[in-house]
Amino acid sequence: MSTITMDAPDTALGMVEPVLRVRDLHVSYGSTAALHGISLDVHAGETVALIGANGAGKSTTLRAISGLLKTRSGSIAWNGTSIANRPPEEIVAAGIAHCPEERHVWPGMTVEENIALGAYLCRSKDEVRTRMGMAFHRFPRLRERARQLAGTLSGGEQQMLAIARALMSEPRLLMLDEPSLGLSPRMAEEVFEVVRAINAHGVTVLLVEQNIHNALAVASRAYVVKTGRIAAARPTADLRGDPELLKAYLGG
Amino acid sequence: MTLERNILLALGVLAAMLPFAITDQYILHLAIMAIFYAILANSLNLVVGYVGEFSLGHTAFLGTGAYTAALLSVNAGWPMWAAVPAAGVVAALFGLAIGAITLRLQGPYFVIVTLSFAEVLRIVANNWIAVTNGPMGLAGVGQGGIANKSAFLAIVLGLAALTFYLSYRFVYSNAGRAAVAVRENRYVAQSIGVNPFGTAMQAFVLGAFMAGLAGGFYAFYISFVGPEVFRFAFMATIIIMVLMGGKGTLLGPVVGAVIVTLLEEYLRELQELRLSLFGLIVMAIVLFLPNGLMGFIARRREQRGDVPSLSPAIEERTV
Amino acid sequence: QDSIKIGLVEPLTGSVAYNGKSVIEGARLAVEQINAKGGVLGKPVELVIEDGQCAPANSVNAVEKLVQKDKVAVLVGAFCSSATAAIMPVAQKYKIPLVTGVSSSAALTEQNNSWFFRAAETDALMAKAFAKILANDLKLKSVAYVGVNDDWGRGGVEEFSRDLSALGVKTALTEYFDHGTTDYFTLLTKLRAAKPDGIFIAAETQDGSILVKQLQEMGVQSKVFGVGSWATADFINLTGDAAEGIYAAVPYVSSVDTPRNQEFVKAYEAKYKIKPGKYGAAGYNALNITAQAIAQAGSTDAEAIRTALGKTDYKAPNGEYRFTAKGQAYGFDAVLVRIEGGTPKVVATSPVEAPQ
Amino acid sequence: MDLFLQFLTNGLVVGVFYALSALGLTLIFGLMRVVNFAHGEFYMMGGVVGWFVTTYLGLDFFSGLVLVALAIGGFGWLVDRVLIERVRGQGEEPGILLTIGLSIFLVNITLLAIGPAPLKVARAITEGPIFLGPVTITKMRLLAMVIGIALIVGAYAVIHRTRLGSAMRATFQDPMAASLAGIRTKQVYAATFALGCTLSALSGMLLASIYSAQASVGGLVSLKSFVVVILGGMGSFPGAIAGGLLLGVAEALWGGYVATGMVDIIGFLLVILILVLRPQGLFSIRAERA
Amino acid sequence: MTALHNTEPLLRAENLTMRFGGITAVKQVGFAVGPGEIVGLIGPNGAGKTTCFNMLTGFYTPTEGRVFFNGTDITSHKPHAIARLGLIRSFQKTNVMKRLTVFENVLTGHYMESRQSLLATFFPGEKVRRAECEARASAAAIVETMGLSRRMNAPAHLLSCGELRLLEVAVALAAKPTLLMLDEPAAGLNSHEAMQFGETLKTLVGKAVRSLLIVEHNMELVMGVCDRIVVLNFGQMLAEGEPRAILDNPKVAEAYLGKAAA
Ligand SMILES: Nc1ncnc2c1ncn2[C@@H]1O[C@H](COP(=O)(O)OP(=O)(O)OP(=O)(O)O)[C@@H](O)[C@H]1O
Ligand SMILES: Nc1ncnc2c1ncn2[C@@H]1O[C@H](COP(=O)(O)OP(=O)(O)OP(=O)(O)O)[C@@H](O)[C@H]1O
Ligand SMILES: CC(C)C[C@H](N)C(=O)O
Ligand SMILES: [Mg+2]
Ligand SMILES: [Mg+2]
Repeated sequence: MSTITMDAPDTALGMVEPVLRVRDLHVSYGSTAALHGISLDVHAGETVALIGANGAGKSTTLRAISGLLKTRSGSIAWNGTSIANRPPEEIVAAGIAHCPEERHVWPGMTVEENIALGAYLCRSKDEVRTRMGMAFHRFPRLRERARQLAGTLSGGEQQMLAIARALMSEPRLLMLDEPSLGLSPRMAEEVFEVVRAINAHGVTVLLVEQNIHNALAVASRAYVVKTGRIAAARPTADLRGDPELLKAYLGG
Repeated sequence: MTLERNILLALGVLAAMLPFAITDQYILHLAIMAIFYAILANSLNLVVGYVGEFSLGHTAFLGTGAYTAALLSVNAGWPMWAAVPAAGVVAALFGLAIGAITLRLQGPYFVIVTLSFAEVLRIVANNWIAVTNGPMGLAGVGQGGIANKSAFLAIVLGLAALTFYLSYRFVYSNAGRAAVAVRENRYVAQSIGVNPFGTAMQAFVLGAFMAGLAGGFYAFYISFVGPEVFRFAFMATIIIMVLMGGKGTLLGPVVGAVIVTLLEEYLRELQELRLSLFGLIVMAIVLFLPNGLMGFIARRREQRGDVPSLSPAIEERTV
Repeated sequence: QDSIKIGLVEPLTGSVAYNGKSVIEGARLAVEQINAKGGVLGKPVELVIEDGQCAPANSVNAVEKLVQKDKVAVLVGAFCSSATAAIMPVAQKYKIPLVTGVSSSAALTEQNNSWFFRAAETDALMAKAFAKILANDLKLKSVAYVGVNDDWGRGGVEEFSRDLSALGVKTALTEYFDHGTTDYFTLLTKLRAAKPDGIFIAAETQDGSILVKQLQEMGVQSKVFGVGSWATADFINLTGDAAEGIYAAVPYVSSVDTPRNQEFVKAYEAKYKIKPGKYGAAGYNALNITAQAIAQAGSTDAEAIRTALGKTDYKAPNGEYRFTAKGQAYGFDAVLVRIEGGTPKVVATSPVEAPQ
Repeated sequence: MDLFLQFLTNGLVVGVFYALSALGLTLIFGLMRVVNFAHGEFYMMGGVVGWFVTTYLGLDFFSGLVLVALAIGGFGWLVDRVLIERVRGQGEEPGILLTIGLSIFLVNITLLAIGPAPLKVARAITEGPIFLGPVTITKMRLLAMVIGIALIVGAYAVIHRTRLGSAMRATFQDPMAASLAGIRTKQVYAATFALGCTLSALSGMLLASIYSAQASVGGLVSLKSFVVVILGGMGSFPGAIAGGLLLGVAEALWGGYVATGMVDIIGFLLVILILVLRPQGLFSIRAERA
Repeated sequence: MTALHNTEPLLRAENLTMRFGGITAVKQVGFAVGPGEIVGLIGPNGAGKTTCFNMLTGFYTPTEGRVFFNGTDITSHKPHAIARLGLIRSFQKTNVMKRLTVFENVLTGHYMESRQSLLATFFPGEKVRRAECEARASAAAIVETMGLSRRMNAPAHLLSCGELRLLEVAVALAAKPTLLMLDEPAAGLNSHEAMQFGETLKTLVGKAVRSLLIVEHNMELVMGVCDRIVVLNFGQMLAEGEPRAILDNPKVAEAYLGKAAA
């Protein structure tokens, strides 16, 4: 397990060493570059949003952090240790969970099995059982469908399952890629409630979200990604108050 | 599209000069076998490359074609020009019947059920002694007919021209696009009005017809047909040709057929080591040219045009 | 040209490769001995071996290459009758003599192919040679026939059952099995229920040894006799004590006690550390017959060799080989052996007569 | 009636053997979705290595079995890491071509090394028939059946009752999600492939001691194993057992009451018939929707 | 007859019910889409919207109920047969032909327009050639409309999630639908892009397509484009009406919208 480097007293954000520090990240798919030098910081206990147009590179950034993609250059540090190009298994073990775009549930396994496997690295059966109870408590719909094969769930149900599964590893950094995708407005709200609650328990959250209202409501700071670069970094309050600015960032 | 057509045309012209250029009977024989295999590989490619389902039972059509031609020749004295088209037609009918059952299945189930059909036919050919002469096979096909290698080369070239014309037209037609749509995504295909079953059937029957023609030719050229035309070993050779050359292109199977025919022949020098080495080469091709030779070339062209490809790590399985 | 090339097409891979290898061993030994004596026509003999896999197409490919590229004077092969049937027209087309030491389907010599010579027994000839001895000495009233489901197995079963029936032996059962079958219990259940006195089996080493072992496991007591490469060390080793007491009708067995055979066995054993079996002898004989014919012909002219082959008089370890007008060999001895104490004991010898 | 009982017994015994020889393929083809044409060759190597260690190293049958399991398991691990790994996620075809090449290579290199002769593997126990009423069976077959059933149950337990088993299924269904859950997918692939090879080799040695070992037995084993796996439904262990028993019994009855000459046709006819009626095999379920 | 034809809705579903084993996913749902209408189908997750789509387009056979399109009973027709009548849909889970380029994807979408006899396949004449040219021109135009021209020749697997959603709509449009059914087309588009997309949709109706049936959770979009909205809950009809009325419906707010509506 990684070491907890600091529990510094609440000072101004800029003063404290961030838990996640990304510097000048370059990533490409085959020979086309997708990220041209992304730099961002996430501090302990924060909720940070990545926003931007279609194809800007938000998902790619998350994939690079969680180890799904190899980086070309640049650094990713987690609590001061470099995690760039480590395999995803190790990064999960270090406390970073990534709930990927497009759900990716295991279609041939039941809802229950999917959730239980989210806590694959947790070896205590009792602990897994408590966490599962928690998951079912958060998403009662899933409890109803505990024995259904995940592949036959509705789109939104799969999305809930994917989120519930990511929470099962009890990460210290939770990365959510479009968590509200396919959720009804009410369900989306509930999910953001969950995010807030988790955040209140000290879990750091890095969020990619298309529903800007929700994103800005839950996050304290936002990075705007534009064609593989960070175009701006703002407290969300600024953006909330300036729709024109937002439009300029999101227009693509 | 036009590039592929032009290369094929050029190859055809080159091949058409072969009967005049080559006098060495051995090389002539190799050329005939290579072209025969090219027809066969092309016909399998229509199913594997364009319908996207992996048929392991293609020898069913090669075999029915060969047996049809052999029976017509031996029992009824049909000449080659009549027996070979008949072989194609009978094989196409078998294609229709087998396709009606197998094309309802997908993936591994399709793979094994097509294989099953070929095996059933093999076992029938091996045991229905009254008609097929069982394991003894049918000897003396086309006796008294053509015996000259140059003539056989001309005929096989004619067949190749016909079958490649048909495939070319099919592949670059609306029907061919529909087949690709089924291969790439069954759901999308259906939602734009493609009947997956009907489209697959077209390609399947066309492939069967062409394999039947090849089988008919084979019967006359080798002048012997036995149950082993249905065997998996034959199938494996054709698969290697298609995949080595690159499936889903018209040129790939031709390249594959020529390379494998020559490889098998020239590895003879190595005696016992021959097949071990052949196996190693097959593996090496998969490892170093995963999309076959044509895929490799296409990728090189792509890279120059800077169109990247999906990294396998996050490629999605189309469920 | 400084050597005389003989092309040999045999299965080196695939399910009968085991037997094909034996043919090649015999052939290699023959060539070695010939060359040690100065070769033929003053030149050494060179074997060009190709893998025909017992498949017609591959065998034809191999022959094309042997004829066109290597320019061999004579062809030997191609083991399985179906493969031989496929290469016969090729040999005829190129006017190259073709000698087989193995392929036993009667149909081959009925095709009016004057370039083809069979230096081997046919099932019919074996049956004729031994039917009477079997019926009388083993006192068989009824026999169950079991054969591998190919041309050779079917031929053996048909010929033996015809000749034995003519002698008044009842047919209790006829069954075939596919090459490579491993479990014979179902077949043997039927066989046991038919209660025959004797069981005739046409099978090669692998199938035959498993079948005989399972006969014992099923507790079947009937007398067993068969054709195939049974009287070999490998067969007996694989079969173990289940081989005890079974009979085999073979064109050759290493335990025949003639000086010529003992010499052959000694040479073979020295070279390969194993006693020759039926197929080893077949390869040895086919090569010697061929070489002798070339020497007789005085040249590598195909016509001359063919004529010389027709006049063959070759003294083999197992008797003398001559050919009929159709190219069928006769005059050599076939033997009936019984396996006792792990070695084949000769029970009867019978010269193979020319078919009428 | 007695005949029927004996046929049935024969069929059941052979059926367990079929299930056993298909077991490795259920893992590799059924679960991992590698259309493994070299399956029969791993089975064959089990027999051949078994012959080698019992004849030349003088081991007894059971120590030999353990050694064979380790050796072929290790070999399978290497094959996965060095070969299969490289074509993973590229669809069925590269795997098919790769394993066809591997199978050609393995058969022929074995032919080169030990020749084409059938080989005798030492038996675990002395042979002898047992008579159960009207039915005859042999001790060795009983033992093989017991070992076979134990292996099948064991494999089932590993897949459905252990953490490794869940990790396997997750990895094959969605490797990306699996690695995000902390599963070391490369290891899981290799372990599964190795386990499949081990099972193939174990059945190869076990059955070689009843029949015989030979370099060229692989093709038929592959073919029948594919039939068994498909009959039962991809990746289903109860399915593999049912498929094996079905095939064994059908062949025995057909051989018994019709003719033994073309029993091999039964398996293929069964595949065609069952897939026409149930396109996903006997025991498999679909988890796919539009 | 002609008069009736005008009042007859384009699509009519009656009493649709779908059961999977013990689960009743849809229960006795009936609604209609008239010519020229844009209808929204909304409801909580798992309410049965996608299942309805699947029944309407032949991917599922309803356990009970009937579907009429343009006056014909299409219940339990094959999907492709229904598509050929002009009822085209997209999927909730992204479905495109990944290895083909954007242009090829859309070109393939023109399948029905370019269908030809077997004879014409092997011996194409002038007519086939002209049809091919037209299809290509149309494909290029559609790519343009959906704002994907930048990606025209990129293989689909290179697209990001949001671009893929647009491509799906483009392929559906290429099939020249009479009634276009879209299942969450804007999922993955950001708020701004979604609104742009809504504008595009509105321009389509009456020109490229006759009517539109759309499932979507983005309320801004739904309220902005729909003429009428049908709400499902637990597989059953909960409400039906004008967007405003739906927004104000307390049952809908409770089941679906949550606090946002309050
Ligand atoms: N698997 C892939 N292979 C190749 N290129 C890709 C792949 N996935 C994404 N890209 C490319 O990388 C760039 C960034 O994509 P990414 O998925 O990170 O965008 P995004 O910001 O998440 O967009 P969206 O909001 O649409 O999900 C895009 O231009 C896209 O075309
Ligand atoms: N094949 C199936 N087997 C079992 N249950 C199924 C199957 N298909 C759908 N269901 C169930 O039916 C219900 C309706 O699913 P449907 O996909 O229609 O929902 P939806 O309204 O589209 O929801 P969402 O907004 O989340 O996409 C869900 O609860 C789902 O779990
Ligand atoms: C192995 C055997 C089947 C060969 C047989 N003697 C034949 O003529 O074909
Ligand atoms: Mg994204
Ligand atoms: Mg839905």
